Amino acid sequence: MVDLSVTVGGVRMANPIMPASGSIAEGIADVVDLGKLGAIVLKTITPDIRQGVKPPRVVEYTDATLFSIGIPSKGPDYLLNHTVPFFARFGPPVIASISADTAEDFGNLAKYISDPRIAAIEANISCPNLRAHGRAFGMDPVAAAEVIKAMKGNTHLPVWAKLTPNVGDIAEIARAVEDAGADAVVTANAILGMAINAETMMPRLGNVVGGLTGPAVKPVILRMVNQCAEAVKIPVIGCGGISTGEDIIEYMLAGAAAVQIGTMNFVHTAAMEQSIDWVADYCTRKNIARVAELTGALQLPVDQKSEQRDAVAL
Amino acid sequence: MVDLSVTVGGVRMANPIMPASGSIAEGIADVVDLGKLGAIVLKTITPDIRQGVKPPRVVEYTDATLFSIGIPSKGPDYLLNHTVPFFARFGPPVIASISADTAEDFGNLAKYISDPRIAAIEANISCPNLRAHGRAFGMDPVAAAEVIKAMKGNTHLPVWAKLTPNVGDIAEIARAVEDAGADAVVTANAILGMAINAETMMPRLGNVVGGLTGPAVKPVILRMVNQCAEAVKIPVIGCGGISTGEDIIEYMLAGAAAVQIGTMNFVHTAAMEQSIDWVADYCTRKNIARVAELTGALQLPVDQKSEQRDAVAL
Amino acid sequence: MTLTATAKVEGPSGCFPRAENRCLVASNEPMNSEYRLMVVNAPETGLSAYAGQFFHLLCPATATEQPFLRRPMSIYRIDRENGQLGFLYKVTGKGTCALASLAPGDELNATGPLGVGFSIPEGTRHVAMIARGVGLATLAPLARMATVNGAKITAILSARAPEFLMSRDELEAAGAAVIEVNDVAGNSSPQDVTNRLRDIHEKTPIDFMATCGSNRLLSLTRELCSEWNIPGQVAVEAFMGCGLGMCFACVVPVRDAEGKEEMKRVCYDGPVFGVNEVTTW
Amino acid sequence: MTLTATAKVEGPSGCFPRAENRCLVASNEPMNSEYRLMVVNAPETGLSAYAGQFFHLLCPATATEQPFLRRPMSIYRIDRENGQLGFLYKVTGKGTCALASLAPGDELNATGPLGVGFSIPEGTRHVAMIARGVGLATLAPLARMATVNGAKITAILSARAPEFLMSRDELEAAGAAVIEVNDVAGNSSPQDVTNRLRDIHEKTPIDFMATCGSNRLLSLTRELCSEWNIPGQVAVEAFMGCGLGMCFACVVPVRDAEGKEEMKRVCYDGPVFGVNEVTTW
Ligand SMILES: Cc1cc2nc3c(=O)[nH]c(=O)nc-3n(C[C@H](O)[C@H](O)[C@H](O)COP(=O)(O)OP(=O)(O)OC[C@H]3O[C@@H](n4cnc5c(N)ncnc54)[C@H](O)[C@@H]3O)c2cc1C
Ligand SMILES: Cc1cc2nc3c(=O)[nH]c(=O)nc-3n(C[C@H](O)[C@H](O)[C@H](O)COP(=O)(O)OP(=O)(O)OC[C@H]3O[C@@H](n4cnc5c(N)ncnc54)[C@H](O)[C@@H]3O)c2cc1C
Ligand SMILES: Cc1cc2nc3c(=O)[nH]c(=O)nc-3n(C[C@H](O)[C@H](O)[C@H](O)COP(=O)(O)O)c2cc1C
Ligand SMILES: Cc1cc2nc3c(=O)[nH]c(=O)nc-3n(C[C@H](O)[C@H](O)[C@H](O)COP(=O)(O)O)c2cc1C
Ligand code: FES
Ligand code: FES
Repeated sequence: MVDLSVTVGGVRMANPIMPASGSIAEGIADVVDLGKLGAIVLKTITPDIRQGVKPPRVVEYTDATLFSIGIPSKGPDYLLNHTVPFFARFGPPVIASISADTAEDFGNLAKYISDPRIAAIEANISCPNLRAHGRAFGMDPVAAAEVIKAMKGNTHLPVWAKLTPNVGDIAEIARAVEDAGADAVVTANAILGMAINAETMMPRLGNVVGGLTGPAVKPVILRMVNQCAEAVKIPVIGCGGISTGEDIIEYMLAGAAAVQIGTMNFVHTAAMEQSIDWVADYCTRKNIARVAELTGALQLPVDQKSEQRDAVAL
Repeated sequence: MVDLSVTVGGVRMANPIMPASGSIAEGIADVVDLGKLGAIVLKTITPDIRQGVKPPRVVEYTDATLFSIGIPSKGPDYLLNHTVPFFARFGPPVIASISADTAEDFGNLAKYISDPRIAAIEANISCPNLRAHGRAFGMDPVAAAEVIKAMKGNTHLPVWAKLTPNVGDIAEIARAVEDAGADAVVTANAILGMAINAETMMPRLGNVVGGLTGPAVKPVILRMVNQCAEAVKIPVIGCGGISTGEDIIEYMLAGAAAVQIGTMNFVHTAAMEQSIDWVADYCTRKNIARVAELTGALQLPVDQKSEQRDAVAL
Repeated sequence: MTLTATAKVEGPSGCFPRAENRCLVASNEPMNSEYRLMVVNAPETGLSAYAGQFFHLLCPATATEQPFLRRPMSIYRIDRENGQLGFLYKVTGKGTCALASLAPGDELNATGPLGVGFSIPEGTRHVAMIARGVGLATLAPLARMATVNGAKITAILSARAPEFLMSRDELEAAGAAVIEVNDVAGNSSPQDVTNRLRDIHEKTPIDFMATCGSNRLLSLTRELCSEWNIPGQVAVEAFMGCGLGMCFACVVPVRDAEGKEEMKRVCYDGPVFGVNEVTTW
Repeated sequence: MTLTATAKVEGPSGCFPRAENRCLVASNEPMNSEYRLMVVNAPETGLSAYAGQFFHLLCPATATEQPFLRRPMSIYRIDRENGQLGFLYKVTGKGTCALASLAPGDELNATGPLGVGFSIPEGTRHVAMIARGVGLATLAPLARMATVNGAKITAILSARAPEFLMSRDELEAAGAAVIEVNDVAGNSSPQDVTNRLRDIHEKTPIDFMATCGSNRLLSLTRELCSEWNIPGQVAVEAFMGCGLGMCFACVVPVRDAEGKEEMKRVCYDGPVFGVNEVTTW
């Protein structure tokens, strides 16, 4: 029997597979046995109640999607009174995700929702920082660290920092949040993109820009996971473009301690369950006793180590 | 008759369509009528002679590729004695592309190849800056500006700055190179990515990381073209993920004055010629007299202007 | 009390009322130049569907189309005896072209049944449904739902031209009185349809209305419902990501009794809403 | 002087010696459990191919595979009389599975002819070719090239087992003397093949050798060529991006006469190289 369990950023999980924030809601329980997951990550909430951005909210590509939702939120009371109890009964640890307009608000919200039924809080720092003209907190190491510090000062729960991939040097941000006390980094949120309809000469999304997610982003995020894992000692949770068990192995080899699956839940509700089985089979086949051994186990031929790794040379 | 001509960064072209650097070589002349192109952009050369990185050099995805070539280069003499004469005879302006390890070397190389048969020089600033631990020049506004200044001080030819997309704020880099005197920006080079083979537990590329290119990157680069076009007054040349005439229209609406097609030349040698025709037909159908009118002609519904544009809010 | 979710009455009793149903295509034939009817053999969970619900269909990759997301399709026919489901669809773009390529014996992966469908209030005696275009596919199973509940049903079918009218047989077999109108005949304007309905209402009072597929039909339904003070429902369409209430892509503004607007998910809170809840769509 | 590029002699005289040829599949049948032969009707440019050149094939999207890049395939049969080209391919992964799905009448988009093929030195009297696996596909047209040039040809075909041996008829029709060896019979080891070749050379001196498809066969060819002081060529494989010499993905280290190594493009400088030029591949 393969030991699939992992302990990531203060949270013990039966296996390293969980949904990405915003990729599941109550409806999935009608189809999927949530009890099998490593953890259940909830959609981001904000302190206030929000309706989100104007539709259309999704554009489709060959193997990617561009969503712009705008974090509709029913606020922290709804989270504690409805969402958490709904998901807590399935067994796996429940991870809340929060976002706010300022670092202090992140701290206050973390405090407000610190509840024994929540195993960790993910900080969605890809969202706009009101003090920096709407640039994401996660684009600036100082702002990112401030958010984590504000949260760590206000809660005893583990804090995971969910990074934005829309940066030049993601390792720098990972180090900044590690120094600020983050218990894990989640690499990463969606890549900022845009879609235009040539016929109407208008944007395809109500919000003009949105987040690119799905299989097409895998090579980019896999590289970022590897960069983060080389930069920090806290666990890295891979997120972006994962759809199969094979993808999960790739992320773990690159340095991820666990993974999150997002968009693929929309297409195949069975994706998470099937990939847990695939990973178990892979370990059996490869004679790997504990899945955790895979983390960072990528084999680099000796002469590859010195080559150009931080720039594209085509 | 639609007027397809454009003048971009000091170069007048019969139409806004050219190959991306490194996507054609002598062999394409056996298949394609190069005389029809807006311009002919050559592969990047370096001052020294280089063999490039270890194979394997390509990984394939559903609609993208991850290449890592390492800029094999036969140096400036070969360029002037063989490559330029070979391509100059087809008619369209020939654009050279250069890269070097330091800003001064960029300047020296620009001087060395300043030749009347060359219409402009593209600075490939996505390559590693030896003085910054191999981080690309294009990831840092100061380093990027230094390259352009060194080149502008050494040549009378127009200089195009080819930006790297591996940055948080591409508009900042575009402004820096504009201030340094660049005549146009090319947005953008390839997105840094990585591929792992789960079975062998090894990287799929000899160089471990490579550049993601092809249709899948379109939403990301289109967004960056739009950000650059809003930030600078010099023309923006769109490059990344373009495969059809419809894509070209989208890039022009987003703010591009011209475009470059890369990976698609590997799959369909006819891609550039066919897209010129498509663009002409589109303009006829839409009653657009001059293709240049399309640049930046994106229609934004009034209430969309104020929404979140610089961060992903999902 | 209202009679809703037939699924809860007749559906399977397991804990997973919805599933990725692996169906087998029984037939997939053109109905006219634009529409096709696909009939599939479906597992138990799929057969628990009721009128107004939909399935989220995985469209196969073909040489020319590779749709990534699923496509929502209303359930058009629920044939529990033969274990079959039917989808009536318009061949529009990528996804529906790909669906059209399916041949008998091929697999169709259909997640569902999804959403909240129609609920005919208990005691309803006479249902009037008004459908146009794709809306027909959505409303058709309502006829049987009404009949089962002991209500009479009148169906007004509207189309651009007579050749695009479908489903008269399907509806009549389900016990509906069918009236066809079309733009070519010039009897399909909102005014004409309203007049027809008034006549019908005069003879046999209508106490519930349902519509789908046209903003103009929604307006006239809303007006008649408020005039006659009866409930009415409409099935709404929206671009979907997940179909399961998870992505919030499919939202429409929905107004509560006090007029307060909230964005609601068509796939999860709908696709059927009260005619007064929906503002624009 | 060497006789190279048949294309330059027989090919079309237009300025575009290579093209995206839109071919029509005539047949696409399995040869054994692993290999298929696809015969296509090809336009003039395609037919100018000669031995050792290849085409870059656009593999169609299917329900399960969507190959993005083209796949290189050697030209196995050039039938100018009937305007046909043949490809012998092993069904390996995505691209070749997709090729296997093509049916007679379907279009095959084949860019080519590409690369530099074999060149038999003028005055050659006896060509020996040694092929294994996929290498067979590459070497087969060499037999006719040799015959046309008045040379005798001996072909040694090697395989895992007798059932994987192919093309005896094709080669004999082109005038080759065919010898089959296989691992099951135990007569395919490099030592056995070397001995066979020595015997043949004894009787009818071999003055040109060609090989493809196995590193071990390359080694023995290289050794015999140097022992007998005759030229030898090998067709090399590499992962390809463009097939036209543009992307530099397909490079292999190639050694010149002074032993200096340079990365050369298999698709443009090759795929055929001198046996002493190629180091490893
Ligand atoms: C609840 C519901 C039930 C439906 N029932 C039926 C039915 O029974 N019969 C029928 O013919 N059609 C029905 N539709 C509409 C059908 O889903 C669309 O026609 C179909 O998605 C178009 O896909 P396409 O790829 O062929 O078209 P394309 O235009 O190529 O689609 C491109 C994109 O737009 C989206 N899209 C386009 N039109 C719609 C639409 N109207 N609704 C949602 N997404 C859309 C697609 O998902 C896709 O992402 C229903 C829609 C909904 C929401
Ligand atoms: C010049 C040349 C001539 C060839 N001639 C023949 C022939 O006549 N018959 C035949 O059966 N095969 C031939 N091959 C090999 C054939 O191209 C590969 O088997 C084929 O590309 C495998 O593709 P796939 O998608 O089926 O396999 P996959 O393994 O799924 O391919 C995955 C990736 O690897 C690449 N790849 C895998 N193997 C090879 C390979 N050996 N060479 C190049 N790229 C590869 C593919 O391009 C693709 O990007 C030739 C190769 C070259 C370079
Ligand atoms: C519709 C949608 C909603 C999302 N909502 C959130 C969210 O609320 N908070 C968050 O941190 N990330 C959110 N994300 C990002 C995902 O959690 C994930 O980072 C991203 O989708 C990349 O993973 P994927 O490629 O597996 O989808 C959302 C993504 C999508 C597609
Ligand atoms: C094989 C390959 C080689 C490339 N070589 C260069 C190069 O030498 N210089 C350069 O500036 N960009 C180079 N690029 C990047 C392209 O010019 C282009 O920016 C990128 O491919 C994105 O465009 P695309 O999606 O149309 O391919 C190369 C890209 C590829 C795929
Ligand atoms: S389609 Fe995802 S919430 Fe409705
Ligand atoms: S495959 Fe592109 S250079 Fe050979």
